[in-house]
Amino acid sequence: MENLPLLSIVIFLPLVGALAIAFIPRERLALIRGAALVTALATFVVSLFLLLGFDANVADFQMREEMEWIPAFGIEYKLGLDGMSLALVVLTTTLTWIAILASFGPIVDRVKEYMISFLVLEVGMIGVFLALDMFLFYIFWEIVLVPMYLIIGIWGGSNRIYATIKFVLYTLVGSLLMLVAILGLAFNYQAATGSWAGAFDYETLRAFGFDPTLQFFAFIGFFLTFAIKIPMFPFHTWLPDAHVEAPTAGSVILAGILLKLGGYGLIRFAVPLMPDAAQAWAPLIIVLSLIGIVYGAIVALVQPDLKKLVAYSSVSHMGFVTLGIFIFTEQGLLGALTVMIAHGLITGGLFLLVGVIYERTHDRTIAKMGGLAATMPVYAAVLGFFVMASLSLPGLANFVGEILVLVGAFEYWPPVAAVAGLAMMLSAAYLLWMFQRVIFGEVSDFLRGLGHHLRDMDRNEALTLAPLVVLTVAFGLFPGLLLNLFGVPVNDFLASVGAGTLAGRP
Amino acid sequence: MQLTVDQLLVVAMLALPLLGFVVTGLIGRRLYARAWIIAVPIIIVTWLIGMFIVYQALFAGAYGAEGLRFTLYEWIPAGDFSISFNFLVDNLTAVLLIVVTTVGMLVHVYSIGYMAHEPGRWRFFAYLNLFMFSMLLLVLAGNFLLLFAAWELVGLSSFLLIGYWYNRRTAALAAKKAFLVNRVGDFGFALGIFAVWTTVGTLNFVEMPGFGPGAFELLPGQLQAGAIDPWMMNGIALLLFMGAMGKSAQFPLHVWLPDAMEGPTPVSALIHAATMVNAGVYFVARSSNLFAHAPEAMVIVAAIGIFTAILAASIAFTQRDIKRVLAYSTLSQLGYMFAALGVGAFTAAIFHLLTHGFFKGLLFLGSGSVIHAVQGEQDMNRMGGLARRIPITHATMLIGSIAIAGIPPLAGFWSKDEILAEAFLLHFEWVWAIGVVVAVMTGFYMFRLMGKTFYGPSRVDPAVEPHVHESPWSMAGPLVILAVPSVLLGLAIGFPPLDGALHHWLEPVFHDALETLDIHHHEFQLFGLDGLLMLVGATAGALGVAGAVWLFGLLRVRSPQEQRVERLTERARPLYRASYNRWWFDELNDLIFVRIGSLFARALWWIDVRIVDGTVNGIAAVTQRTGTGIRQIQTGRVQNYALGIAAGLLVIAISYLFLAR
Amino acid sequence: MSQSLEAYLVLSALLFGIGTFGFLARRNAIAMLMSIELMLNAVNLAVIAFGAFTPALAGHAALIALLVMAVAAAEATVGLAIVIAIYRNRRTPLVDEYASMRE
Amino acid sequence: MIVFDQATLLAFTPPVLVALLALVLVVVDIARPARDRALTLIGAVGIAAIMAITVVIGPFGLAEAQVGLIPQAGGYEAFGGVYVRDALTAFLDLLLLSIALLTILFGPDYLRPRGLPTAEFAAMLLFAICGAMLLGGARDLVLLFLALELLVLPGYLLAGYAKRDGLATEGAIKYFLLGSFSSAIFLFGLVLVFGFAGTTRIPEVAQSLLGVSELAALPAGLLMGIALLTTGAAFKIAAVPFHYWTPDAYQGSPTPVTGYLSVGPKVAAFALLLRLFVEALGGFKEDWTPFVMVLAVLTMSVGNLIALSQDNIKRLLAYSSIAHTGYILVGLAAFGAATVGSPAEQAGLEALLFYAFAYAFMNLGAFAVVGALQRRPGVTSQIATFAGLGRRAPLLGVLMFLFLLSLTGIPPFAGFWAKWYVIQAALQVGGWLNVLAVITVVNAMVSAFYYLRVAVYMYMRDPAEGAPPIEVGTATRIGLAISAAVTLFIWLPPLATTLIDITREAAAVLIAGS
Amino acid sequence: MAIPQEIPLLGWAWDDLIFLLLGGLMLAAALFVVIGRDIIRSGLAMIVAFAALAGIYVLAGAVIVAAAQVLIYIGAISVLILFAIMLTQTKAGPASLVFHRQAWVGFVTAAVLALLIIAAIINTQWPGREAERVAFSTIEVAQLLFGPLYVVSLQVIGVMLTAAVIGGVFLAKREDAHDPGDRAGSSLDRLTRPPAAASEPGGSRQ
Repeated sequence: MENLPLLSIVIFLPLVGALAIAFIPRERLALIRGAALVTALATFVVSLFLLLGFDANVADFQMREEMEWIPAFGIEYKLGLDGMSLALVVLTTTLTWIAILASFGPIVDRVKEYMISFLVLEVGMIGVFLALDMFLFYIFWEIVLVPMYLIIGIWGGSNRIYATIKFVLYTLVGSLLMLVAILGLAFNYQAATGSWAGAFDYETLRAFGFDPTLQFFAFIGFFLTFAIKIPMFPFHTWLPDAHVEAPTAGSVILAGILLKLGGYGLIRFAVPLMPDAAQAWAPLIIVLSLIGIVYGAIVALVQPDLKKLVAYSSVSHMGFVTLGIFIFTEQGLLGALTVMIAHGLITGGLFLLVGVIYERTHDRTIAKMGGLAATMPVYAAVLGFFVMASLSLPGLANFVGEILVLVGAFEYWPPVAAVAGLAMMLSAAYLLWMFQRVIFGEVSDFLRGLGHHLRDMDRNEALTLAPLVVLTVAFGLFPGLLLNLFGVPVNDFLASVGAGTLAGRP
Repeated sequence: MQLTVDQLLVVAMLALPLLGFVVTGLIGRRLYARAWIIAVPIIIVTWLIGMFIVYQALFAGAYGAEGLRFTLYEWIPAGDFSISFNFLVDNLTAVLLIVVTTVGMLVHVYSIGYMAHEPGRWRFFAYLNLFMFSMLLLVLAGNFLLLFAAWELVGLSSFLLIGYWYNRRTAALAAKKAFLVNRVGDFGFALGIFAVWTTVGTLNFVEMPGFGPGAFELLPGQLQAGAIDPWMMNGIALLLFMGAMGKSAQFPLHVWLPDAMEGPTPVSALIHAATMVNAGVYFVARSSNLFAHAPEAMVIVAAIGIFTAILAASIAFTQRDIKRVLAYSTLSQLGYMFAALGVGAFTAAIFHLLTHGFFKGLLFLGSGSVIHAVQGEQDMNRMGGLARRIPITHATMLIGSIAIAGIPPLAGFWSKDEILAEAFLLHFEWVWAIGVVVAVMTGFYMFRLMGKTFYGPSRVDPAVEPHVHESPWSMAGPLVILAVPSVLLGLAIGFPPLDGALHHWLEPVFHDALETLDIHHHEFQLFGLDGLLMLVGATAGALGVAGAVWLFGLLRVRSPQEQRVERLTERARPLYRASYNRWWFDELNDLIFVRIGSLFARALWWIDVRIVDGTVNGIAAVTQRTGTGIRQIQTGRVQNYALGIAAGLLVIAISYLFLAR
Repeated sequence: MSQSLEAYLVLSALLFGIGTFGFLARRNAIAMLMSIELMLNAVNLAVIAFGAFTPALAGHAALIALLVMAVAAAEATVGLAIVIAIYRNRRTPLVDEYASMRE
Repeated sequence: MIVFDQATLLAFTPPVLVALLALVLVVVDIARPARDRALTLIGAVGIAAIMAITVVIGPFGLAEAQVGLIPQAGGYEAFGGVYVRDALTAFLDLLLLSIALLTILFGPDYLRPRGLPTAEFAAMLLFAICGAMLLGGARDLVLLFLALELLVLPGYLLAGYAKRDGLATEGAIKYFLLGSFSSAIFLFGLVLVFGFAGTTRIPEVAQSLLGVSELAALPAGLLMGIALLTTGAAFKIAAVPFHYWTPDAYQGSPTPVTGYLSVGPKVAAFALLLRLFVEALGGFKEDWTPFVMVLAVLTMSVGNLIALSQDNIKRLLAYSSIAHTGYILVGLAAFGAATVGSPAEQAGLEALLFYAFAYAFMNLGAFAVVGALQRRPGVTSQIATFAGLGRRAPLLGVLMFLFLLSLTGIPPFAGFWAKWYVIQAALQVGGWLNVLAVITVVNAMVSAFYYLRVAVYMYMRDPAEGAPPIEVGTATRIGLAISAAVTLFIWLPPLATTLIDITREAAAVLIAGS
Repeated sequence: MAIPQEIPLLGWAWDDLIFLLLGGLMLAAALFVVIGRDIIRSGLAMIVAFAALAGIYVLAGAVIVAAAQVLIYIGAISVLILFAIMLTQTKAGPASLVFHRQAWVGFVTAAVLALLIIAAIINTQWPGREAERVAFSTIEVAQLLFGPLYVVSLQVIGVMLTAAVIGGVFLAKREDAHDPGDRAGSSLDRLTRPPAAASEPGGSRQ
């Protein structure tokens, strides 16, 4: 157990599964689905082992794996785990098996490719969270793109091609600039030390201290990438399209994990590597975050489509993440991390629920819904739960995160918290508006026309949602489970920007 | 963690309703008619525990002056921002527990009968249990954030219960409105909490075992030390008060409460009269130490309170829906309480909270019984002459009405009088003056309600008329039980005036705040200013009652004078319309938030699609078009190509020759 | 004049220019091929000129000129084969009519 | 007189063997007609054998990773320096032989159904490769030119190989005419340089121009010569605005030939650039670097922009290959812009070589899939023929997707590493090269659009009604396996590190020579 | 009769006169090649240009090259081109279409190019040159020819010509219409088989 390369296993186990599935004849749907689920579950179990072996009090990366890769340029295969990555990895493994399970019903065409795509996607996502070599990180980062491109493009809705190409191109814009930034940092390190050794090593670079001008430009590259991924106003417009067109499970992963990649990148890489630039850019980013929070929420108010509504709500929620990061306070960052996890669970749940109704009606137009409480009471209850969770009801995970961000923001400058706090009202407004239209009222004619097709949630669907409910409650009542994990990374982060000094605090 | 028996009981008091909610929620559907079988007994047990705690606190004095303080576990361990599940059970809490557990228990019992014909009643009981949990958490909470959490949770249960009849559009809208308006208040509340934390670094109300001093102990010190200026203190107070305004439906956040009457009547009684809406009052009282250091904020509290009182009373004048009248009456009475808080009469506010909780609960349950009797009709124009048909309901409601009208010696008299008197004595003469007017109005609209409902000829739908009957004992019983405190509570704990049991209980709680405000206890002087004020108060109430009786009748003593009403209405047409249309607040809200808001949102969406996304798509289109343009150079003809190459050669040659070095 | 390197080179440049012009202006594939031959001859002339006035280069220049001729022959072979092949398909030697592929 | 010393023999062995192999194929075809399968086999095995021999000969003067068996620092000088077999030559030879091998493997599937013989195809190809290999090691301007002609002449013929096809011959004549024109221009430039330097031997040219390069104003005749050479070379690598022939020739040619044309002559032309501009004219790099930079920007931008609106896959890949030329030129620009003697100088050349390597495999792979789709005569090269490929031939679809991703520059595929190397080199130089690096990535982003468009057809559109099944011949399979393996696994440490070491060694040779 | 060293009146050396005459002839012929309307005459004019150039070579002392010029260019290439002209001559295309429409642009370009080259040449101090032109020594040439560089070069030329011939023959040879069975023949067969008379393999236009 001690000597097993657990991190590599958790990264590449899905790949093994994907390869195995590649050799299953495509007609054997049950076998393919089973194999995919078993792989995802196995990965999940391995990630739980990570949890067991992890010590939140060790102020360093754990379970490290280091191997020379391309010594000529100091590129290494280097993995490591801290509390932040651990939480996100477990979130990833959890959501992946949920997403795969949720796909059993809806996906009937090209199941084999679908499952392979999902497992490859998982490889990329986990890899991003565990890589400690900039190069390795970049590679995993880009790997994520490809399966998602296929998932949206092949199994998506009617306008899927536009959406998927937009998604890929938009993401590429940023990530390629990030590549330039990474290489720029690496080269500057090499030029200063005269050796390539360690030029891509995250820990080495973090301790290096780059020239402020270089930081300023390199930060743009990193920031754009992550801002697009999160997504941050005004780089968010790919998100509604991608979400609307993606299949349910795709949306779950997209909202649940992919957006988190951006937040993770900012916390892990953008700020610690370029702290001076981060300080310099912070005011602008804070303003953008605030715009995103309010703007996303307001636009969500008038969305006619369930998925678009949730998508814009993501823009708003993720604004809290960027806000929490760039106010550089302990509470802000803890809040940002908690929001990331909570948003993964809650928005994942919301997308699953939208998927449930879409399965039955093949429609997501809010105006056509109504009175589901009567016909699908369990559904109504679960939707109510996630709506409440999303509007940050106390006792559920999101509340803790948003409150912490707001506390941090207030500490930074009260008006910032005031503006961000508007989301409290606005999120309630759009979510309840949606809830009221969909769940309350008389059963709509459209739904009545569906007759018995409109059955309540089945066992599979309940099974996919149950863990999310449990975790949302657990992290709401005992946020310490999460927050204690984040202690070390948060300290590192704050130390990198000069703990306690609040950048540009008015 | 070792908990003492009392602590354990406090926890149990929270855990039991929560358990009830979860169990009823999960298996309730399979309980069919006996959906209450878990929920109601649990609440009865909770009530018993509550009573024990109250006994321990108020009568046995087991918790001392500072109350029972303990911590369950650390809830949010975010560095310096460490929030625990901690509880504070002092006398104020205990007083609140009396009304919360008692009315709560009675409403639960009442609901067994009231909801007997509802197919989905298991949901109702589940929600009620959830509410009880949230409300108890609210009064027991030992820090701001936990209180805030409970604050939101009662909002949630209120949302669920108002929207209980989900297929009614009005109910659904009312539920949403209630939640949203509350969120507006909570927005300020939350900011206030952050401000508290930022200034003193703790959110505990008071010093908790194992933790440092609490906010109420630190804030005055900070102020005196000059770490925060008075301006900021006022700001914090007002932000926190914003939360109270939302929850207690004070102007301009009062709009949700009347709509909330869409919920089942027991809900109106419990949540929207007796308990939840009092949370704001409770919270301000709890924060008396903070408010005392923010005198300007207190004036605003008083002003908003008394303004809400008269505004709501004016609307209650003309409403036809029996529950709406009661709802506006609730608003009005809450306004009294805030006025009291604002002037510094904390005890009076809590006193009124207590008495109001009982008699308003009684009135609501009574109205429920009326509605039950007339098969769901709520329009008073379609009632009348019900006094003989439903005697128990009538009798108890009459008691409630007298109580609220402020006729001695019933409960309402003592508490209301104390508020008015204190306002006058603390030199808030304007508050007193308006308060007296409101007292007149209160008597009037309550007896208008009585008259229209119970007296005179029957206007009940002929189809329903034969089926009018008294409610079952599960409903009538609670009415009778509630009538007792409505009559006696004032005498029991508020007599002698300013020196009753309640005053002794609460003295330690408000001691510091009163010190700060330089308010000192004085003996009640019957034959002095105090007596005079009391007389004015009682007279005012009686005047109102008399006016209403003159117009709308009373028992068989006097029959309603419909023409006179007509005439009066005609004479004050504009006022009548303003009152009847609730001063058009709903329309105003609709205009600002729904119409203009949605227009704004649509405009933003347009910007998002056309401009933000349009830029993205535009860049793509321009790129593509550039490509298509450049493509034209590839003509397919060799000579063109050759010419291009030669031209390129020329450019290169010229550059080399003339530009190099 | 004939004793000056520049004279030969200028002559060569003029020939090269004429060849270029022919290549740019003619439509007939074979005419273009001929233009290229002229250009190659211009090159040869330049080579010989350099050889004639630089003793160290003399031998090389002659051989280079010979090699260029051989290359020109090979090029002509290939070119004519292609011209014949396309003529068979298109029935015209005019290259500006070969524009099936464009943009 | 001539001394055939050991160095000369060893140095010349690979190109001579290639020419012999070509002749063998022709002779075998005459003796035993129409044995296409056998010819393919002989050709492939022969090339593989030559590759092995090349590896054995080396020289790879690597300290840590000795690949060649006969080490010879500085390389084998043949005939006193006419031709040299150094690390660069060896690297290029192996790359060119790989290209030849893959092309020969991909040929039959396309040629046989169209009644086109394998023998001439293979022979032409091998002659051209022989020329390319000679070009890679040429240390003499005369040999350089002759080798260049030996490279391009069979290329013209191959372009028109489907002689009954109007498009093929049209492409061929365009290619031929413009190619000859540019050859003449190039030759004139060469002669001017020759006249000025007074020698044809590249090291001597560099030597004799050394003093000139330090003058304040350069002699006009020499500059004119360089201008003509720049134009000629730019044409050969198909840099914008000298690229016009590329799309038409690529589209018209038989698909395997297109594949070859897109990599073989390009790699060889870059070898020419290295030998000529880096070795011979390295002293003038300040003068030619601005042109390289401008050409690089123009080339990648125009190539990508036009590719955006192409509906013909071969044309699309043609424009894409133009764009890739632009990326490769960034490496040369990095060399040019770097201060003399700085490590960035070498990094630029390494990047160039690495890119060429990666590009060759992925691009050939892509063309192989296009060719496989066109096995049945009459299948057009419209992108629409890719519709539903993911369903019709899943494996082929996956491979094409892989090549497309690699061409886009998505990690961990070969194309990504190539771009990384180039950008890295550019950033090492800094200054204007930073701008160039950013332009490069912006272009890579633009290119994603059209590569993904193909993928959209493959996976997100349904196949046309009654689309026939796709069969892939054994040779093609082997070829695809090789190119896919390199594209996919280039990052594996033994492969990647060896490759990087070899490119470093090759670049070091050039730096030492310049 | 002794020819005067210099041309009377003009004071030019004879060489100069011949150089001018030959150069003028060559340029004129070349110009005719590129502007002549009749392509056959253009071909003939090209022979004249080549011949004049051969004369210039002689003048420059490169007799061997001149001989080769006559043999290769006039003897082989020109004849080849003339044959090709014959083969591809259709019902003479409209004379006005000898040049395409952008010919004048081509003219300007070519003229500027030539002027640039001339300017460059004149402004250059060519190193290592003698005032007198030197005679090409045949022996030296022969020695060089067997030197290392040209041995390789000749072999390359050999390979190149082989390739050109093999490929050229394949391409230029007329084949039967589409018939996969056609492949049955070997390269040699294809070289020797008489061209099919009737059917013309039309290009498969896409």
